[in-house]
Amino acid sequence: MFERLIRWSRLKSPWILHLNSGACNACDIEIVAALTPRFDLERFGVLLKATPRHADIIIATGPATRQMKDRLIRIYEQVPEPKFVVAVGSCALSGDVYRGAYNILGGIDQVIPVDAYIPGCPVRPDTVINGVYTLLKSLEKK
Amino acid sequence: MKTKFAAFLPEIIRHLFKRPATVRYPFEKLQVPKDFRGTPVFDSAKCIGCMICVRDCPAEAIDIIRVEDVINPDAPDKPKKKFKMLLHNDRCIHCAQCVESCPTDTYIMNTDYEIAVFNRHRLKIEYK
Amino acid sequence: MVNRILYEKAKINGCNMAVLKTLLYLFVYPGILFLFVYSTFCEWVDRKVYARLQNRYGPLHTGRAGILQPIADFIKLLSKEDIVPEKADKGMFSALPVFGLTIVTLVAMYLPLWHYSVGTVSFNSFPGDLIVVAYLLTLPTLIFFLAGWHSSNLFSTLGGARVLTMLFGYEVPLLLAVLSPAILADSWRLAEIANFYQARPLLLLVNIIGFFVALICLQAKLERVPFDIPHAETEIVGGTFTEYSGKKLAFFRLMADIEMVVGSGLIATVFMAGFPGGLIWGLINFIIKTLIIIFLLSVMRAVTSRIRIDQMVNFSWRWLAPLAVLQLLIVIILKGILK
Amino acid sequence: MAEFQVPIGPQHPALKEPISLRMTLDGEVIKDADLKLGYNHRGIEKLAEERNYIQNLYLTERICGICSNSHAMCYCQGVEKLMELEPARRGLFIRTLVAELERIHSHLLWLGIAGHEAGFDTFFMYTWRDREVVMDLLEIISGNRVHYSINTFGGARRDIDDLQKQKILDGMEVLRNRTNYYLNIGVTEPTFIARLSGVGKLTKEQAVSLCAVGPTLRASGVPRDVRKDDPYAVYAELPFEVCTADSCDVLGRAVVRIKELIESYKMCEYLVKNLPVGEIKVKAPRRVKENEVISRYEAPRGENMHYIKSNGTDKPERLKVRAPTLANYAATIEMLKHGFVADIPLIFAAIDPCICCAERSVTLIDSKTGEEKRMFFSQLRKWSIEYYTKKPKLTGVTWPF
Amino acid sequence: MTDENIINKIKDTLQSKVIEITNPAPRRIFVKVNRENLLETVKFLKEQFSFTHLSTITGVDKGENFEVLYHFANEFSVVTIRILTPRAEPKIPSICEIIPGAILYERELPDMFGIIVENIPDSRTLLLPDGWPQGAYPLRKDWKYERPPEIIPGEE
Repeated sequence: MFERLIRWSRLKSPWILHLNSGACNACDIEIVAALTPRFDLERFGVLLKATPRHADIIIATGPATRQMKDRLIRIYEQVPEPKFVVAVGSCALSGDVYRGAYNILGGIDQVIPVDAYIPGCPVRPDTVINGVYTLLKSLEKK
Repeated sequence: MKTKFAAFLPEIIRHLFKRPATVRYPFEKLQVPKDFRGTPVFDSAKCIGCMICVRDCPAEAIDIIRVEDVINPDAPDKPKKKFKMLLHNDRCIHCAQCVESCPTDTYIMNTDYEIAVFNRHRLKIEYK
Repeated sequence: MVNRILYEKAKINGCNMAVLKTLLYLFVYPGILFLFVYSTFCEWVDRKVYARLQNRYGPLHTGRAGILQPIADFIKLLSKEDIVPEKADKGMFSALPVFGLTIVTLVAMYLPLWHYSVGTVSFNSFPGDLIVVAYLLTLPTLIFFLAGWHSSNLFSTLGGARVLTMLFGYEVPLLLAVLSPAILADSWRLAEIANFYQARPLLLLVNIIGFFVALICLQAKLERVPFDIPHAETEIVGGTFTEYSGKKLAFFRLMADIEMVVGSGLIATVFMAGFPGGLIWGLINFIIKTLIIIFLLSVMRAVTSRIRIDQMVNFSWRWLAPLAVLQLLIVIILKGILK
Repeated sequence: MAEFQVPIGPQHPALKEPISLRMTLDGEVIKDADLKLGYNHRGIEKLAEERNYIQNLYLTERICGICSNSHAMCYCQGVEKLMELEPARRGLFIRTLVAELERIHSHLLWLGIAGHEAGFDTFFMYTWRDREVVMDLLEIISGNRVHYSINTFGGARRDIDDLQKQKILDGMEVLRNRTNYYLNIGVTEPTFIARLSGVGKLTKEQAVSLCAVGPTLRASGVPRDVRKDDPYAVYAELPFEVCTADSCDVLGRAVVRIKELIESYKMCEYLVKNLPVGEIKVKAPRRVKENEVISRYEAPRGENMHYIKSNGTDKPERLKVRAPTLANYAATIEMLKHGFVADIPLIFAAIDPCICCAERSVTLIDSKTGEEKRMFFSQLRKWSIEYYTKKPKLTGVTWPF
Repeated sequence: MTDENIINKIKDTLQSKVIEITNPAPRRIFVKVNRENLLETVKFLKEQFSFTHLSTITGVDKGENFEVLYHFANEFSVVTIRILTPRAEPKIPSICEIIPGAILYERELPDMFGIIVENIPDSRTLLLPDGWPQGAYPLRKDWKYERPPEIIPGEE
């Protein structure tokens, strides 16, 4: 009973932290667009939080750049448990067009563990909603 | 410039009685335009293995692999070359350059865009 | 009704029941349970109105029309990992949210929610409780400052500094604005002020300037746009709460919500003639009046942009304080005429 | 009063992209600013040397997500010059149309971000809602919301039919009404004005000497615009004016952008109504003779410059990209000085930073910073106590009622 | 003011200091000078034609030499000053005194090519991530980057 209540609350109130590590900005603006009136992620209780301490889900965009690696890990550690990482956009998945550039390490999953992948270049706001929604749905079943 | 206190007030109050601009997204699918660039789809019957798509793909998303040849019923001595394509959808940038580069119209773009997964291996699509 | 019966019984049974009554006061109505439910409801109203003003839906899928959203947030935060930063002062860091919650709940006790008339007042009403409420309402601000201070994070510290700087700005106008109806009513007791205006509703119009001054000051006290300077997220990340997470953050959010209820309750008591009509009608009155104020606060949040700290202090001293003094003058002159 | 440093970034809510700003503060007043980039540096210029011309078209497009067409079109024009190719006229019109639509989307986005940085979320929500109109138009034209990929060597990749034309005209009408509303009413909101005016001063002389570009330069009263000075595509025959403002502050930059929006609507309508008939593209060769070219383009943020050197193969010898944001950094540091902490995001946003553009290969630190001064927490506490005993600083900013 | 005007004036004033001057396209002028005459040319351009806007500085690896191009722009045209500096001794003078905005672009050269900019106001390493190996200059043609293998987490 108590467990179910907690799980329900977690599903209904996912607060996100947006983390950019060398993305081209397209996914970032599309994530912000997902919060604006047309898509309005707040319907699902999603709030965009400024500090990692308040967040539940890290939405990571962009390939992990060399300079950003340590910061990525630090920010990941600052988020209190339970935490999830969603890689958004093709570059966060694999490095995309920047594959083979000397200053990137590949996708986000080369640095921190990733729970869900949302491909797209850039990701459409509705795909972001869909991705977060499927992540939450799958957690519900567990 | 003259300033008015709470200049936005009339507009904002008007919106209180207006239907929000929000779409009912996850419950009702959105319409995408007909030539939306979704995921590339490969037709192995048309592929001649020229590899132009592999060379032009900006994201190394396409692998064309030669599989065993099939017997051509018209000319049994010349087996028809057969290729399969491995699409790394985690790398694909959906630019549709492969559609444009291909000399034999092997590729078309579908309109799928909701392809979120939990395992990156799932994004590898094999077209035979 | 249960309370009512218990109250009657308590009268008969004497002091044993008085203890029970006090416990009910503290924990059920108007204590923690009621405040928890009502403040989360108010947060939902605020978020929903704010979203609708922005042409969005706001919370929608948590309970009916998202009404359970603040509760879901609260429970989720309770269940999250609780991190105390290494550098922070651990005792203070952990104690502050509880202190804050206690203080705002205490203030709620003084609101004349339960007063049928001046004759039958509740256990905690006494002459001069207006001053106590005004004083206690200053403490949450101090708690925010200390919270920022003891996080020993640069952004928190900066946020804490801004909290105090802002306090200098709005506290005096707020006090002046709240005092003028009291002067007209010739009492420092919330219940008596409310009663005075219930008898003479037309006199409420006299305090209209004070009402708006108090409303703006309340917005500043609650640290909402345009006065959300202490936790302006685009400037100093989370401000005072940057380092807080889990349970402590949940308590702080609850505290801010209760503060909103209490603040609007105070304004409703002083400027809108309190909550007459006994237990049930008093409750309905309370809900309607506070919701009106919360709606006004939400609209204010939607139509303005954040101002800078210097502009805020400037604004308070140049406009709010003189307006509050003007209100005071009007009241004093009117009182002379009435006599 | 002692000074202390506040690091902003690399992960900071005001900046959607990683950048590290180190502010030396005196109370709430910024004494000095120091920028450290490199968090977004990916090494695109090296990568471009390993890719062929067609792949580079998509790579340049992904230098930046907001001005994606700018880089791709700038690169595309350069390569066409190298190939000695005359692009199809209809293709040029479509390209220019997409470029102007992109300017509209970028400026609307900027207006919203400025509102958001100033804590005016309602304004942010409204402009972004209106921006969806132009996003839809771009999507029906190109098939993607952000990376349009409309450019190809020799013209445009996709054609426009009559239905799309009508949709564009309708969309422009809606947007024009909204923009006029923002120009007439939106910018009279006093709290908003109070936040924007007088912030981030950059005089005409400073702007010129620090090589600022785009709306940042034009808001300082310098009418410099590549579209007029060095017309490319079909800009030579388009009716438009270069918008300037003389207030030299963030408000001026906002006004310049709103005026440019109205000019862009005019241009889009002209382009749609006068779209010539014919092919949309001509065939392009794969290999390019040895040569070098400079291509300029007026991106929404300012002048965009590509230097391309070819060596006779199907890969470029060198591709140098100068994004407008980089040109504006020096000016930004100048603007930040003597501002308030509260103004950092606004000033920084006022140049419409696109860090990903600027950082495809460069990192920068302000030269004037001198040695760093750090404070321990105890000192900070002491400083803060001192700070409260004094009255908060008031500057000449008045409450504009 | 047309391209010919500018070209003629440059030729008249600088005379033999100009090695080569070309005009491959309208509004594009390439002026080749010696490394020693760079400052003089920049100053001349700034004073005579108000070429105060330095668009960017490009470095190109040409094997034996590094080519450095200074792109100046004004309302009329783009003038590019081209200088060569030998690979063995890559040194160029800083133009920051004349054009303060050049500092950003001059930063790029030492990091990307290992070109030493003399008299640069701030010579801190600025490009590239912390802990980048010494002597690795990404944009030199002889520098190659080995891509590390990619490990995809999770089971197939």
